[in-house]
Parts: sequence; C-alpha cells; structure tokens
Amino acid sequence: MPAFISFLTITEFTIFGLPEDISNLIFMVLGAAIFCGVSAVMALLGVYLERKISAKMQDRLGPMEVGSHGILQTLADAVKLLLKEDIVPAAADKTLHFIAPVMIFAATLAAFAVLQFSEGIVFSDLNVGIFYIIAISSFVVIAIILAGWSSNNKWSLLGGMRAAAQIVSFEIPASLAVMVVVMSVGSLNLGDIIDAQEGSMFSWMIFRFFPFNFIAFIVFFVASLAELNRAPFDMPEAESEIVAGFATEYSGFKWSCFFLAEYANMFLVSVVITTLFLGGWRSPFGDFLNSQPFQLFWLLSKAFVIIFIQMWLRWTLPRVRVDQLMYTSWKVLTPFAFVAMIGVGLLMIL
Amino acid sequence: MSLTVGLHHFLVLSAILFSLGLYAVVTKRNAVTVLMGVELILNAANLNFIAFGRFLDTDLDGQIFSVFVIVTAAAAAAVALAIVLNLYERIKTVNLDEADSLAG
Amino acid sequence: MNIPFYDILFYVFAALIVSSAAVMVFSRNVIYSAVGLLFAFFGVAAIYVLLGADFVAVAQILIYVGGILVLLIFGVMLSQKVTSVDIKNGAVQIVPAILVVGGVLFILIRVLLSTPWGAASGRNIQDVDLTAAVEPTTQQIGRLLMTEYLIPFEIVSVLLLGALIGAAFIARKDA
Amino acid sequence: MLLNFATVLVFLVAGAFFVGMNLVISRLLQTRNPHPVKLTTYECGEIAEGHSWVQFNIRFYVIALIFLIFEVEIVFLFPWATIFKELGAFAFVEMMIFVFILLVGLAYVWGKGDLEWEKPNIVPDARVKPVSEQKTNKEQIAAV
Repeated sequence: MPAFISFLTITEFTIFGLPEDISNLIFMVLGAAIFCGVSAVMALLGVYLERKISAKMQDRLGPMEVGSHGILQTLADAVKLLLKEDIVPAAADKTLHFIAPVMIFAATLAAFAVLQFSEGIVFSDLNVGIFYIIAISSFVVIAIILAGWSSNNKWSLLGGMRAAAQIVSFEIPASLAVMVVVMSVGSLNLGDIIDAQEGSMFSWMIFRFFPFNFIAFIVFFVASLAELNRAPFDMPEAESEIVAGFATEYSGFKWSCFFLAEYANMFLVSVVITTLFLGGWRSPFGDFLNSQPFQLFWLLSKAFVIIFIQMWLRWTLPRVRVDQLMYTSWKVLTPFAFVAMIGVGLLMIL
Repeated sequence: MSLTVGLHHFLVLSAILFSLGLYAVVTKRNAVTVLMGVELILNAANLNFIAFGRFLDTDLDGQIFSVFVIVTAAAAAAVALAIVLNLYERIKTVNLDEADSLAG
Repeated sequence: MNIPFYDILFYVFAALIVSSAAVMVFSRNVIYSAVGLLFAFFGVAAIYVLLGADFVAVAQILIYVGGILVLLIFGVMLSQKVTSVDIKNGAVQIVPAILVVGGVLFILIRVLLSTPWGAASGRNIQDVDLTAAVEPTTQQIGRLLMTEYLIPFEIVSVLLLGALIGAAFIARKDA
Repeated sequence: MLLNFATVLVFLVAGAFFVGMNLVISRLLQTRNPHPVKLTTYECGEIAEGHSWVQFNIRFYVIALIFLIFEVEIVFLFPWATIFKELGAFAFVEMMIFVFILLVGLAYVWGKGDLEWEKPNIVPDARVKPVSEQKTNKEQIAAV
C-alpha cells in the first residue's frame, strides 16, 4: 500500500493528537460527507447522461442551452428543485410523508459505506459486506411503501405497492446470484471478493465456471434493473398509467430525494456488479496499469459501462406488463439462479 | 446496577421489550397488531439468547438459536397473516372479538 | 480522556427500542404501529451488533424489516375497511392489562437482577470485555449448521415448505 | 467490527442529516404561495373521488409470502456458501437436500398458479372473434 494512502486505513489514526475515538469519528463523518457529495454528483451526472444518451438514440440534441452542450442543465434543475415550493397535500399523513424520503436516502447512503474503491480505500470493511448491502436495501422497500401510503393518493398507493412487490420478487434471484460468487470466494467481505479475482480479466468471476457464473451475472444484472425500478421494469412509475407512482404527491426537494436515491442506487448497483463479477478496481491486464490512481479509474469506467447499458436498455425496450414481470422473476430468473448455484457447486466439488 | 453496560442491562432491556409486546397481545383487538406484539416478544427472546451467549458461553449456540427463532417467526407470521386475510375475506373484519363464530 | 462510546450507543439504542416499541403498542393507527416496529427491529439489530453478533444483526434486518414487516404492511393494506388515513387499532381492557403486564415486568426484573448468572458455568460476567474485538461469526455459524445443528437445519426446510404451502393455500380465495 | 458498524451508523445518520439540512435550506429559499387548491389530492385534475383505499389484490400478499420464505432460505445459504470450499461434497449434499425441499414449495406454488399475476377476467366478446371464426352476415341472420 503506498504511503500517501495508508492514512486512510481506519485504525490507529489520529488527527493533531486527538484521541483515537474522536479521530475515528471525524474520519467517519468526513467519509459520509464525501459520499453525500458523490451521490449528489452522480445524480446530476446520471441525469445529464440519461438525457444525452436518450437524445442520441432518438436523433435529438438533448439539453444544449445551459453551459457547453447543456452540461450545467441538471445543476440548474437541481437549484430549481431546491427553490420550489414544498407542497404536502392536506389529506396526506405529514409525519410519514416526511420520513419516507429521508429513509430512502439514508439507506442508500449507508450502503455506500462498505464499497471498496481501490486497494485499501474503504470506509467500513464489514465482514458481512455483501449480505449487509442486500439487507440495508430492505429499508428502501419500506420507504417506498410509506411514501405511497402517506400520500393518500390512489396512484401513489398503487405505485408504492407495485414497487414493493416488484423489488421483493427480484431480491431472491439477485441474492442467489450473489451466492454463486460467495461460494467460490468463501467470504462475504467485498475486499476478499475482489482479492479472489486477482490477475488478468480472465480471472474475473464472470469468466469462471463457464457458463454458470455468466448466467449468474445476467440474472443479477436483470434483477438489479428491476430492483431499481428501471425500464423495462418501470411499472411502479409508469407515467402513462399511474402518473409518477409513489412520488406523485411529492414536490420540491422531497421529490428530488427519490430521484437522488434512484440515481445513487444505480451507481451503487453498478459498483456492486463490478465488484462481484468484473474484478472490482482491478486492471483488466493483470498488474499492468494497476497502481492506486488507475484502480479508481478502472472501477469507475467499469461502473459507467454498466450504467450506460442500463440507460441503453431503458431507451430501447418497451415496458413489460405486471404478469410478465412476475413471470421473469419467478419462472425465469429464480430457476436459472438455482441452476447456476448448483452448477458451480458441482464444478467446485469435481 | 452501574451505568457501565453489563449483562443486566441487556436483560432488563429485553424484559421491557417483552412486556410491551405482551401488552400489545392482550389489549389489541386488531389481529395484525397482535401479530406485531408477538414479533416484539420473539425479539425480546432473541435478545436474551444473544446476550447470554455473549456473556456465559464461548460458542455461538446462542446466535444459532436466535437464527432459528427468526426463521420460526417468519413462518409463523406468514401462516398467521394468511389466516387473518382469509378471515377478512369471510367475515370482513380483523377484530378478534368479533371473530367468535366458533364459540359455543 | 476516554469517551465511553459503547455505553452511550447502548443507551441510545435502548431508548430507541423502548420508545419505538411504545409507539407500536400505544398508537391508534396500524401503520404507525408498523413504523414503530420498524425502528424497534432496527434498534434490536444494533444491540446485536453491540453484542458481537454481526451475522444475526444483518439477518434480523433482512428478515424482519425486509420480509416480515413488508408482509405485515401488505396484510394491513389487504384487510381493512378504510375510510380515511386513520386505520383503527384500539385497545381494550387497558387497566387490567397494565396491572398484569406491570406485575410480570416487575417480577422479571427482580428475577433477572437477583439471579447469580454464570455461577453454574463458573464464569464471571464482569470479566467479559464488550468492546474487545470479536471473531467474525458467519463462517462459524455455517460450520455449526453443517455439523452440530444439521438435523434442526434440515427440519427448518420442512417447516418452511409447510409454511409456504399452508399459507399459500389459506390465502387463496377459493380455499 | 464495532468500528465498522459505527461507520455504517454514521453514514445512516449523515444521510438523514443531509436530507434534513437540504429541506431546511429549501424551506428558507423557496417562495411560498399557499392556496387551498394546491393542497388537494392529485387525481388527473379532477376532484378526487372516493378513497385511495381500494381493496388490494391478494396476489400482493402471496408474492410477499413466497418472497419471505425464500429470503429465510437465503439467510441459511449465506453462511453455508462461506464455508462451502472448506467442507466440500458433504456440505453440498446437505444443502442440496435443503434447497430441494424448498424447490418443492416453489414447484407447488408454480403449479397452483400462485405465481401468475391475476389478469382482469375479460369475457371474450362474441362480436370480436378472429376472422376465421367470424360468421358471415348471412350465417348470423340465419342464426337469429
């Protein structure tokens, strides 16, 4: 580990001779603040990319006015959202209407704590890392149901219930796909998972135990699309049917919380996919270009390729129906995930 | 009892949690809330398992037991709620006092 | 100067658990009860972490918050004749209940505090250093499940199968 | 381990604080122009009708139920997966028994149609038949 980064490891770290506990606390708060910023920037960048990519695909220009090629457009939108009047409908339940966006953002941010961004740079090196990420996203489900219920609006409630049913359905295949990776690594820690993929790109999880790990990768990718409520699985916020789903009665900054959480989650899922299947921050060429600054570059470029594919699918595929959604989850992805798991198990024993 | 946390603190916390759950079970008439009370009681039991495991045992038997309790709670909640929903389909209420058609 | 973070966190989460469980118990609105339960589950998971049970803590969040609570909320939504935001959730026989539950709590605490815990196994509960590093538990739990607790583990699958088939059968309309 | 979980806690609290802070900033900056009509529930521009509480489809419950059971299975699978390499074939067989028993459950709900999302039961309209089945005018008149 290079010297300039070693101060980031969390133990025995002191600032100005302060006690270790206080120094750690400062370090943690700093990390959380960084990730608040990162998730906000990711949302701004994500929205910009989405607009530009959709424009390219539909042969339009997209935002062009604010800044060069509209690069500042989303920033302007963010400021606009901050200035908008916050309306809480008279029929809504005020307390829960407030709690829901707070919960969804806090849960999303908490999941970021365990991600490893390059060798040794991790804020919380949890032993149960990936299991924790799966667990903490259950708060998102509850937050979405609460948002839908507290708005006291038909579209909100229907959207919230649909979103919850959808997310929980796809959590099973996603977790089983994670299991495939955990089986060959023998640890839930994200750092261990990346360490197990040391070497060139052919030691990445996606290329091992062909074809079972590749099946697991596809299952996880599709399931994560659905868990993010992204097209083609975006029934919960199907504009043409139920307005804006669970966020119908939200405005101003509370509404942007859902938006922020959605794009932050997109980034989170991309990093998780990269970590599990694509070698995390490892260079595709083994030790070549694998020094600390390059590791961050590799991680982000892999993550953005995943994000691009997510956006590409959104602007290519039509929305599926609810029954097709349930079919995909329970009758396609779950059996395939089991097949992948059993297949990898057999290959590992033999 | 000193302020520094020891086994007794965990046990008292669990006793309070248990009592709150018990109160919900005996006073609430909404079947779903009664179920919630049961979940609180199971959580209190789990808390005891893990606290005793930490203080009196070197093994992880306490934690294994709590995993089994969580599983049983999940199975119980699933079946109990199915019964409640079926009851609602038939007699259009989840009030336990009104669901007494089997009483002689 | 050494700040007792461990004790502070314990009291914070104990307060969170008791207050949110109280919200769950005394609220007249079922959804508020569910939210109270959510925070109670979260607080209990935090206490598990303080006791060094990392795997159980995460499992608690996953199953209770992500599973049972979602199921309970769906149950509320599917089983109410609702005319407004308030879903009725009244209590009956409050005074006798408080007397009985208060008595139970009193006896429990008396017993808990007067029992010489650890005397039987010859361990001194004062010796346990709660802030000491704990071994990660996940692998150990897996090992125990595969060896010592193998039979209960396999029986759990039968229990779950029964619960799945039974609940799906009961919930079906034509059952 | 405690330190790692403390970091997670700090992240949770910081996330909530971040949202709260921004809500306060937003409250200070925004122009407030209250009007009772703004506070009405949105329903496509019409005045909201009835309650937002409609009886939900029981399917939502069945899906959540199947999910819960498999979620529990996954909680058992994770510790197994971490020691699978170590224990080898023996653990594999044990877990396959476990998984197989639950797959019976999945097969049951699959076979009983609980995984199908209930579609609205639209009675096929006699007037809209496939072209091949459509009667000619004469046949229809004859039938009447």
